[in-house]
Amino acid sequence: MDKKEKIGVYVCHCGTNIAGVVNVGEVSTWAAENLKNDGVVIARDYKFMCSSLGQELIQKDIKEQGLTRVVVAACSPHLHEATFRNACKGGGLNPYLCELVSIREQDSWVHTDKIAATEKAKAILSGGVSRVIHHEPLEPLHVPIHPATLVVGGGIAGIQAALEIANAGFPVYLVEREPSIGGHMAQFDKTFPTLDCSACILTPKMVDAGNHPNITLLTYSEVEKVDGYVGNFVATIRKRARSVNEADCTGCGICWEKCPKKVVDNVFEAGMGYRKAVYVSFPQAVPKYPVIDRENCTYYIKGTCKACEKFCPTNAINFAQEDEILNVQVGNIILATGYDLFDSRRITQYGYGRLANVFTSLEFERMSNAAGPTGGNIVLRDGKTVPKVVGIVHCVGSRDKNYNEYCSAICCMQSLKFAHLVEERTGAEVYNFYIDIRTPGKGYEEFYHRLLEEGTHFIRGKVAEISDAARLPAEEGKLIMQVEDTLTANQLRVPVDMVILSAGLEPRHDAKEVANRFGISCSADGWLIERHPKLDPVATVTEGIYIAGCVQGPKDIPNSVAQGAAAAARILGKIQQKEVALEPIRATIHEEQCSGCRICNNMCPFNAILFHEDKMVSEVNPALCQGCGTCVAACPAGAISGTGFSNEQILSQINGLLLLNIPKKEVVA
Amino acid sequence: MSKPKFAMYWAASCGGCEIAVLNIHEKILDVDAAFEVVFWPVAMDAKYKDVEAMQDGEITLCLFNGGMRNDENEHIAKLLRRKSKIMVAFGSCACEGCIPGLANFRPIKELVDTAFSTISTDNPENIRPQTSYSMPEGAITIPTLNPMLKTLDQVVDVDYYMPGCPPESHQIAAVVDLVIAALNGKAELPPKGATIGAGNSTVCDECQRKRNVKLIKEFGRIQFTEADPELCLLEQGIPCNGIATRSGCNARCPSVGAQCIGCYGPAEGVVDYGARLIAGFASVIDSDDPVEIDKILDGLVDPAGQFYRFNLAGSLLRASKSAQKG
Amino acid sequence: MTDTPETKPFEPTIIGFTCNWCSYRAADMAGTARMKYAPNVRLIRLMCSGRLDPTFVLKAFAGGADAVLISGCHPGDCHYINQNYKALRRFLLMKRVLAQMGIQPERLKLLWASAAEGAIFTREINEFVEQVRALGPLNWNTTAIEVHAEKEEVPA
Amino acid sequence: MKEYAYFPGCSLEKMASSYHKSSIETAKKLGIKLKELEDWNCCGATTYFYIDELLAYTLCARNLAIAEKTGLDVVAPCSACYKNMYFTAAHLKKDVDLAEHINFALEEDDLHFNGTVGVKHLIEVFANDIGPEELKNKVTNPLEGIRVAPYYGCQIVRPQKDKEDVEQPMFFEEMISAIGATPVNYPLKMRCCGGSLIISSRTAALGMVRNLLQSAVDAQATVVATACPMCQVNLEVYQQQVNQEFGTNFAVPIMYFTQLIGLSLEIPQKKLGIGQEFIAMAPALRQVIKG
Repeated sequence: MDKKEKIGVYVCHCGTNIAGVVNVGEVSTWAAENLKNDGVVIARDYKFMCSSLGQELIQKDIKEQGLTRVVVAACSPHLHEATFRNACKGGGLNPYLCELVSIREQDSWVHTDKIAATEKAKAILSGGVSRVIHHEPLEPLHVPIHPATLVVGGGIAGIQAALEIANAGFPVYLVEREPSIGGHMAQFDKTFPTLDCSACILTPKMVDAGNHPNITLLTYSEVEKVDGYVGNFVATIRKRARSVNEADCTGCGICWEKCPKKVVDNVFEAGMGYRKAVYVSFPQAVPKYPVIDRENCTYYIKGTCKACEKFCPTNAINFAQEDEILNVQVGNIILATGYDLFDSRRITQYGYGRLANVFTSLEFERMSNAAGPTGGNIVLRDGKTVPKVVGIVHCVGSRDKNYNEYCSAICCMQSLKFAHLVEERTGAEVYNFYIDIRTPGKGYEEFYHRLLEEGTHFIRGKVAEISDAARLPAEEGKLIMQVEDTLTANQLRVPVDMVILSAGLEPRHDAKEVANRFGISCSADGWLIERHPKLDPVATVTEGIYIAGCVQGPKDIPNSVAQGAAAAARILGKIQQKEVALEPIRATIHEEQCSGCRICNNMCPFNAILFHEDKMVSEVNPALCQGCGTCVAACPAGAISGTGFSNEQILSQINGLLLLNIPKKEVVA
Repeated sequence: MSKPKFAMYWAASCGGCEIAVLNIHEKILDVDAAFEVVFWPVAMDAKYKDVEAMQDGEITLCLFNGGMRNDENEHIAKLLRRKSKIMVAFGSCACEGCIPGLANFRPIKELVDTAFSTISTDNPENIRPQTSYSMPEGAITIPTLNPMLKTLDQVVDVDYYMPGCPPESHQIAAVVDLVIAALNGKAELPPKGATIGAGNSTVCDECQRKRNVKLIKEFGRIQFTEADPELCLLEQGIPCNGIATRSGCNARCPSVGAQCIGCYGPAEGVVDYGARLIAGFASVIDSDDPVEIDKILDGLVDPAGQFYRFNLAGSLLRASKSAQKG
Repeated sequence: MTDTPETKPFEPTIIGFTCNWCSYRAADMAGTARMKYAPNVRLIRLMCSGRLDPTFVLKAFAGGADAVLISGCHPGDCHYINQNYKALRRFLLMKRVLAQMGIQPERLKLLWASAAEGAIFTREINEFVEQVRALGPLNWNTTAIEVHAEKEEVPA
Repeated sequence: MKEYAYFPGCSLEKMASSYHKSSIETAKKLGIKLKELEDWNCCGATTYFYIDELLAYTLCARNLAIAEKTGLDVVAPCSACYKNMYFTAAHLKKDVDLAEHINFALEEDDLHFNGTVGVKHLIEVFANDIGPEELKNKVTNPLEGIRVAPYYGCQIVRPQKDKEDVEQPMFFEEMISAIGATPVNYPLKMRCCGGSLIISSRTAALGMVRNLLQSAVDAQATVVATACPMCQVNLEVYQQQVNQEFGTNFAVPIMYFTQLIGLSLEIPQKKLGIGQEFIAMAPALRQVIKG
């Protein structure tokens, strides 16, 4: 230190919250006497420091005593750090020269021994004083916000978000991996609990998104890279070659009519039906242009065919088309990449893939859809036999420590919907095997009651096994579901014709890579993490990146739509502000001390550290840096410093906490 | 006007520092031309009483090498401090303890036992040196060992630090030139407390090996590793201390295929050298699984020795718990 | 601090490092819920456990702390994606070095606590304090640290 | 050459001597050395754990301690021996108090259980250490056209060791494919053979055997392959009684998996203990084997 700082210390009573346990008067007197060497010129205690009178006290002292640093011993910085920083700012002191130490949450509220608590308060205060000496005046960083938004994922959540922003008059890039937007919702037949047709409510929104002048639709495309930071991201998007010139194509459908190659459709039809090598995902696809699946197209395999080209009335087929790489500049990003269905093959005892008449929920959705592979007829795998008894297993892959511990939220309602559809269309007897019935939603419980009245059987028990090993004549040719009815404590063997596995939802197989690409994180079970689980469910820890829909966790359609809209509203707010202020807690690499050893290069998950090959030094991009300080701690040369949490600050705080800053004689045992 | 006076002393050290001084070749003549050498036990005959008789501050430049192993070392350190204008902690021993400082890992008793009672010592009566012995002519004494080796600046105030085991001759020559120039008013000395004769960055700064983002699954020992001659050693799992060691030696060891062992000590502003290496080495481990991390760490056979080979006495902890007990 | 009269039970001094997002909030949570724990731990807030420089730990021990607590978000829950794993690697290496220096590795503890886990934070601190109490005072030779103050002054 | 401490267990001494012979011979041919434990004792079998848990654990711990002395992992061909030893090792590693208690007793014998020994079933060694690929390369007489029902029984995969599939494992099938035979898929491959119930509740046990045999016959199996002497006895020796009890006429040959592998490696039948069966080897199998 070149000049001696003048530090003001303020100890808060917080009514009796602190003063009831900690002798605050003793603490402030002690500080005035013992922390003189550190520059404490004034130490006061006051009833409520956060009150306007308390704040004025600080401001008055800054002006009259010429304080250069302020330490407040009160509650947690998470509660009032901003309050006291603003008070200092009001008094003409840089807000970052103020330190708030917690003697409430960390002391008076958690201890009962008054003497020990008072001593601890002294140590905590001493730590704060030692630390504040090394504080530096800081200014927040301001960055402008680009008005365009990137929405990744064209399911219902992404569509909703894109429409909200576009309707407000700002440009949106909507990127979808599949050839058409629509997502899982487009595959469903009916939506619970109202049983309205999924396509009927989704299609208008898809068309709106496709036609909106503010929305640039990029389907059959993926975001490969994201550079930049809030307000100023640059996304690199690969637009895969459709082999069809969009400008010429009218979507007439002649090409897929004429295409001789039939391919099992594992995506939209869940393996239950076929498409052609040139195809649109489904009749209502948006955009309406087909794609040629080059892996299966005869021309790409053998070099001949070109039936589509021959018959195309507008010469739109373009076999030589190449992938296009687009760079778009956006201010904010919404990730709405959705979920994968749990792979029921993993639960081998349920026999999916081994026993023909075990179906997954998505297969059933396609089967019950009038536009689906069976024309809406619910039949066994042979394509004709109508089942007489159907078993529906809930919680497949969910609420199970062997697979996923969480509840997938939608399976109960989905299973009830299936039960209703089976009964309605086939008159079959339906057994629901459940752990608990969870129907938290508007009209959901009523739907459950409706099912109970319709005569669906509900057996509370987790199915142990589904097998085709008959023991009794009545079991011959059936699937036997072995289960304990936990309400009657009876082991049951229920012979059925068809089993529907109500598979849970899982994070996308590449969720982790996607999270890394966008600089955000996944929870242990793989869903992307929101900034706050209750109060900030659509923002993430990375400024400018928002999440909506099932990418954040399992949820039903209404909740996905709500999140899409919420994320859009958050972004619209940011766009209106035109710029954003960032906390100035950042790492800096001192070039002359950096040896270019590259130890720090893999420390930053936000890709904020760049290595300059020419100068052989690394550099931190302050707009990308989130201020965690990991690189500061990692640098073997000590060449990186972190504002707000510098080595000097922390080492001094340790000194202070251990009372090493106090001349030895004065330490009272 | 008489020439400025020069002194050099060795406390607990090996003597390599004086050889390094002589290794500046004909430049030594400049030293002789510029200075009057008044005290340099390894090179000339001189008595402590001659120094004691000098005025305070009479010696212009004192290069002090060696750590504070016994009370004689401390006594001379204090004496030379009083008599010298510029006190330079010269070489790793004086700066940070160096190899003699490794004794701070074990209690002093073990040190003496090792010297006087191991199998290679012919000492059937298990005789130990006594610090004081009565002779007819009177009591004779030898110095008393300190329980822990200290660095020079833990005993006296030091003006400049010159690291290295030993300091590189080209750096010594440069420092000699600087001091002579300063005495002639042609240059300015750096601020007090500065490290001289070395760079501010680390060995990697001068190392010519190629480097990438480092992620390793295994630490190996150099004698069992066939190392790529072009590539960063640490990247190949060889525990090279260059990442944390002060630059100035032109990356001598890594450039000939040996790992840096850290003799130039910590880089500018670093509080604890070993801590930098703990952080640095931990950063290159490519695993998030505690079991696997531990397995990778097993490859570092003696981490404290690796990190504090030269720096133990100068580190935050200074000595192991058992050494503190004496 | 270290020369407590023998009549009193030994009260360890522990320096605890918390991350801003999880473990510091766990401590706040413990406070808000008025849970009680031993008053031996003095906390330092870092933005992330990844900020934990081994120097801090060595400094705390050298400065007279009997034990050091490092805490952060649970693996996979790090606010900064995965920086707590970097703290984990340092922690595992630091334990080895401390053991060689004669500091029992049990004096360095790593605790994962989420913002909601005030109860776990409380319980773990109490257990840790008891564990360190059983180990006894570390009594690091602090006089060695203060040599600077005692050494001879340079002639003016 | 991989080496294991071999724990034959009492069944293999007498009743299942053909399993013993075929295990040693096939393992040797496949490059695995089985070194019999010195002075081993009973594993406690299926019942002892329900009678005196402490003594049962001690019995197994003694065998494990002997194995530990050799520095080798221990392998057992009998599923019950395997399960008891594996279970004991896992349990004692968790319950250190019990381990200390037991070690106190083992001290009498100059033994100590440290928990370092690994426990494997013989079929695990064949499936993992050798693996289907290597096995396939070593087969000189592929058992083509032979339909084999792999009978896992209830103990091999329990308790779950790692992440392996305990509900529908496939390693037995892969091994059968590797020796050129065709594994059949039948739903009861993991079901209990009746075990020691055959003594206490004969009818129930015979019913279980009947179901198993029926399931294998429905799947058109030529032979059922077993990996446990208890399974072998129940399926083979009691087949006649099943026929009497239920009026069936099963004549399903039951063989140890080691015997089938041995045949595919052209080990002489005598060395594999073939010729002592209650139910004669299937003619189809007799046709494809040489030697």
